Amino acid sequence: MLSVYAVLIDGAIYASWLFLVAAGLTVIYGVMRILNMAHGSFYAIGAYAAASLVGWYFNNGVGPVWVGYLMMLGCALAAGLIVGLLIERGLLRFMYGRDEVLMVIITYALLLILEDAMKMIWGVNPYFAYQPYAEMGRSVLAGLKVSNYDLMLVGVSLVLGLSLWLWLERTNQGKVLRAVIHDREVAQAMGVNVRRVFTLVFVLGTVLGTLAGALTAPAISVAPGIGVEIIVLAFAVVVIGGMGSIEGAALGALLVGLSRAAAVHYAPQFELFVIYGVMALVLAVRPQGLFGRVLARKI
Amino acid sequence: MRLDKTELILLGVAAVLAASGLIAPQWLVFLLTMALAKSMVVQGVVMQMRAGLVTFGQGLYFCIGGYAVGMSGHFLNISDLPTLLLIGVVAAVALAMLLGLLMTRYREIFFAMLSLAFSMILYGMLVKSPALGSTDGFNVKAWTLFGWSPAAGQAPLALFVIIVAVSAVLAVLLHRYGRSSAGAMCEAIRENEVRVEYLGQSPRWVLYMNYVAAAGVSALGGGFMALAAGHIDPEMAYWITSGEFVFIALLGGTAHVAAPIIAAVLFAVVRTYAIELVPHSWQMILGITLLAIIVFLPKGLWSLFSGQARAAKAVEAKA
Amino acid sequence: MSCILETRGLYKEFGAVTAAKDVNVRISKGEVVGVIGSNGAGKTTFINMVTGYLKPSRGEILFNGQSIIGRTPRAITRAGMARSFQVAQLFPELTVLDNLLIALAAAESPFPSLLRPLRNDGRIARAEAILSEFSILTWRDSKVTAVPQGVRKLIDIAMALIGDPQMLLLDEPTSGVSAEEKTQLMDTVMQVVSRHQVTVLFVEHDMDVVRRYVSRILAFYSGEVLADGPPQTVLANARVQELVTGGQRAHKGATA
Amino acid sequence: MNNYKKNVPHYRKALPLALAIATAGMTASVTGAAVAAENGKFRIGVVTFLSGPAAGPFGEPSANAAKVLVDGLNQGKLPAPYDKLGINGAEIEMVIIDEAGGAAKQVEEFRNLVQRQKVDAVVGYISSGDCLAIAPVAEELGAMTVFYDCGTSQLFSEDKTPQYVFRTSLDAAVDNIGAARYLAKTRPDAVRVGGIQQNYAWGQDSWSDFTLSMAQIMPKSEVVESQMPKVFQGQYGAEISALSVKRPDIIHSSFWGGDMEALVLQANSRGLLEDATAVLTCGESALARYKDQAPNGMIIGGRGPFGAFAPENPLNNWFTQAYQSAYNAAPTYPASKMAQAILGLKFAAENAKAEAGKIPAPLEMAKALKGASFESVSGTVQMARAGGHQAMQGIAYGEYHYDAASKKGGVQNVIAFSGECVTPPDGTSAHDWIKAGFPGAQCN
Repeated sequence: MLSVYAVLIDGAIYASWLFLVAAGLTVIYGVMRILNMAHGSFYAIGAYAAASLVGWYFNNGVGPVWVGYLMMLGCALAAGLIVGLLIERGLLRFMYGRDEVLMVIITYALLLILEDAMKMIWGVNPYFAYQPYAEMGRSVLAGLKVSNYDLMLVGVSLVLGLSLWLWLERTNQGKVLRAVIHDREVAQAMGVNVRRVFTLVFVLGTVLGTLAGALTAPAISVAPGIGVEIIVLAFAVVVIGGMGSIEGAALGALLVGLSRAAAVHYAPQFELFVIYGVMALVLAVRPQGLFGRVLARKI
Repeated sequence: MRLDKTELILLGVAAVLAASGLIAPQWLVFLLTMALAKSMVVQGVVMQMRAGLVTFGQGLYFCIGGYAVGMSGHFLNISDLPTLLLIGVVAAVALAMLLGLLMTRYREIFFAMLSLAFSMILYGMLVKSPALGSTDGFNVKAWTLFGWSPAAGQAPLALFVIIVAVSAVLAVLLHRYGRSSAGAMCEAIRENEVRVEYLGQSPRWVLYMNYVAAAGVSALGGGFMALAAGHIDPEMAYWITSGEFVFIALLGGTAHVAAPIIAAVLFAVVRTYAIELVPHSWQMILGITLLAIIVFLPKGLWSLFSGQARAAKAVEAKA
Repeated sequence: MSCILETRGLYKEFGAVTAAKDVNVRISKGEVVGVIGSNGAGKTTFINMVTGYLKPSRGEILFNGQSIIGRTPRAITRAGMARSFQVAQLFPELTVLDNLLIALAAAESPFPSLLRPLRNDGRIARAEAILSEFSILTWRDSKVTAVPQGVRKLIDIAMALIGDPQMLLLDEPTSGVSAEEKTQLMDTVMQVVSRHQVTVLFVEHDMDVVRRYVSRILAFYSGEVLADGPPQTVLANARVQELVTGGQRAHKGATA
Repeated sequence: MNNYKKNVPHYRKALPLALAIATAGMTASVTGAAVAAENGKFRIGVVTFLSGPAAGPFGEPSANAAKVLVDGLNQGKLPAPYDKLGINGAEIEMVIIDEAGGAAKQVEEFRNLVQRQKVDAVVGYISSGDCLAIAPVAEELGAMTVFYDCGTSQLFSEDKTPQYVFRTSLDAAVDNIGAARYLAKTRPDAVRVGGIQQNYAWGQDSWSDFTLSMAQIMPKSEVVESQMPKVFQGQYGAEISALSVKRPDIIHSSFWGGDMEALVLQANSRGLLEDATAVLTCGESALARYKDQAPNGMIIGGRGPFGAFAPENPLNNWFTQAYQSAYNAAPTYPASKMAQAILGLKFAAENAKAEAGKIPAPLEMAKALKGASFESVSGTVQMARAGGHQAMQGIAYGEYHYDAASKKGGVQNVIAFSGECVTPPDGTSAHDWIKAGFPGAQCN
């Protein structure tokens, strides 16, 4: 019985992390139709920024712990804003209207560049900023010792998902965004400044990526390659849920999270295939993903 | 079989290249062998690009070709080069005939993602196979050709001559394929699939055939890679390997059958010098090159040459 | 004359919207039929159903006496029914000649050859012939993207015609073409079409154009066939005048 | 035919032009290449990870160690017997190459090193796949090659009659035999054994070596859980739960790098490491980084007598000091292993009976190193296995201990096992040797 609870708890924790990682990807794709390969690099930049600053703070200072948490968020925000604006204003805006697949390749080039750029800034040695993770302690849930930090991630993920959803569905800005998602040309004709929307959304997506990285940083050792590792994971979640859909990403994350936790507990040898298996299965049945829309061509 | 001018040039260049292998330094011979093997996989990517499909999983067939060669050597004790390569191609074609049924239902990003998923599943399966050396892979046995085995130290050169010959024949075939009805139909599908359907042609059938053929061609590249490098590992099916093939395909462009070959050679040269001169940031150099090509040469390197040819023509006309 | 196309009790619903309602039409071989109706009257839906792009909710479609319900557009095309499109559906990055050669190769065989070239003398001769018939041979080697709208419409029709269909459906052949060009374009099209002795059904907004070329008119309104008959009868019909040609867009009292 | 000849696509003319440019480029690259070679210097190709996840924990310390050693040798600063300038009097020149990119690429780069860069010897390779792929090529090209880190047991069972290929690092089986022996001495009552490995060849092999050894050395133990997460996953929440649920006494892991640090952090803060003792075969490489996030008593190894387990001797003292002053950190085990490989190479070159200042031929060097014993930062290394091509050394394990006052981690309760105790004899695979109950092992 214990392991059933463990599957649920582990699955929920992993799913919330996956959702954090995938949210930015799906937002950018939904509005801009860019499947952003560099999303993993944004995640890594957020992680590096947070780990280096927070590590420095705790190693040198005796300041209060909560400042460390604020610094993590601050880092993610600052790094996301800078990187997002730089890339969108400096490169992507010249590329709009190009083929969707070409955009994938452009962001692939970005990934190659960013990976080495990070190496230049932060070196290859791992950063280890564990204090925010360790300070929170642990609780016992259904007989299982669980890190409070992980539980907090579940909360953050829920809040983030809900606010994204509310923002899209319940605010005027969200309406404008949905108009752009639905039909870019019509939205433009109706007077929506699509370019501004794009800048806003790309920066939002970037910040979501860096935030995911910053929130993950204290639990891991931040080293080269962490970004590359999560791209395929995030893609899988987004493709399963239906690209561009927030609720899809949430459901996709939950599906993958729970299947993976179940595999770890009951059939560890299949853990490696779970993600691709779920993805191939969902796509075979629903090619557009769980929440994806089918676009029929007008003739 | 009548050969047109392009085909004659291709065969002529191949003959010169094979002959120059005798005087070229050995590292260059090896580098070209690897580049030619890769260019075959890239041909598979380009075949699908011409039909408007970008695959992030061509490494699947590259890997199948390589492992088929390696495993046939180890478990079936086959060392004959044509037989080995044929086994690889047949294995890939068989798999592609199965997966193609599903893959041809998808377009654009979904095709890219699903192709990636399948190649990653193979990657996972190989990693989980200790009998095949897991991630370490295993060494491929030495090859023979119709009972003849090359003298010690001569195998790389012999393989180079073979791969040049095979590449030339393949290039001629692909050149013809590109100009055939089926090849034209692929481009038509890329341009307007609905219209193709309304011309009474089945886009899915054309894409299916194209997918299977591309798999076979890529597997041939994988087989050669295994024989040349003498080692195979699951990395061949990893998505980053597939990404590299897309990279080279874009580098060359889809305009000509020689473009992937030239791009693969250029890529190998650029990379080997980038690794030597800037060992810490060669990826960045590759990324910048890729961006520059997309921005300045959206149709690949080939547009550089054909653009010049056009300019030359214009000058001729004026004179 | 024998009947080439027949629909029986054709219905098509999109959610709450009825795009086709009890459509019963019989078209004989060799007829030239014009379809009129305001926007959203169900003209294109009718063509899309007949060519297999949309599946009717109910009803039967017979082509040469055989049911074609559930067949793909491809199968219906191969059976001998070709169509053109409201917005020309071409292969924009290819040359005009290649567009036609592809159409021809597609018509020749469902399994395109892998190694024999698309361009052979026979195909090129046929493609050039049809381009000359439409008087657009000068555009032969231009990319479609470099070709004016009116010529694109002609290429679109030429591609449908090159496979020698028994029946040709033209969806607004003059849409997107300037008023001055319309007549000339339709003249060209109808000349070629009559030379090829193919049954034609075309959708058109301009009544002058319709009156000039057709032997029979189908007037659609709100998914229904409002009137069917020779031009003078249909165009004189009071309800057609009120609901279709009069330009009134009043929906009240519509027979729903 | 005539009809479309007019319309010859413009790329027809482009093909010869393109080929001409490509050929010109190739020629240029050929002529530019051989310039650096043949300058009387002893050129060493050093191959290690400069990018990717292995760069931080392994690649960088290795590359740093190579630089420290080459500089030291060129200035003649090393203690005897390595006080001769450079190698055999010739100045050393280093060409460093990134190991990332897979075995096929490494084969290509190896050929470039030997044939284009004309290096006199190659030292390198962390990945076992790379070593397996390089070995036959090195034999084919007759290039003196010293593997410094890869641990695959397959190496010399594939390359059965090695001539030019040497390995100065230990077979990975030694790590796990040593770990089992250490447990038998320090935790004789442990019964429930769990494991977590990265799901690739290294992790799979380590786990099978370890469980086989445990079955022999501690027959009462039983395996209660085995987890194999994807390599570089970083998040081990579910795996830690799955292990916790089984309440193991011992948790064996061959994790390395960022994965290992993340595992220790996550498992420790979830209390798993309080209830169970972790055995980390690569644990030493993060010794300075655990701080108070690893429990005292956690068992760590350094894949041989390297890093913190290296003995006190003049060579090691010099090396530690030089490394410390250059990089402001103590050398970890990958650094020691790189130093060992370069020292082995120097030993080989200087015992090849070449004139002073001259560079000996590869075969001469190989003959000199075959079966020899040379001094290293880790003590005396005997090339006593695989026909004199594989180093045999002891292995040491110890317990992590964190000193809160100095904020430094160290090792305590170190037990070293001799090479004869943990190394399978020639002609026997590690698996067979373990299964047969270690026949012929001489343990202290």
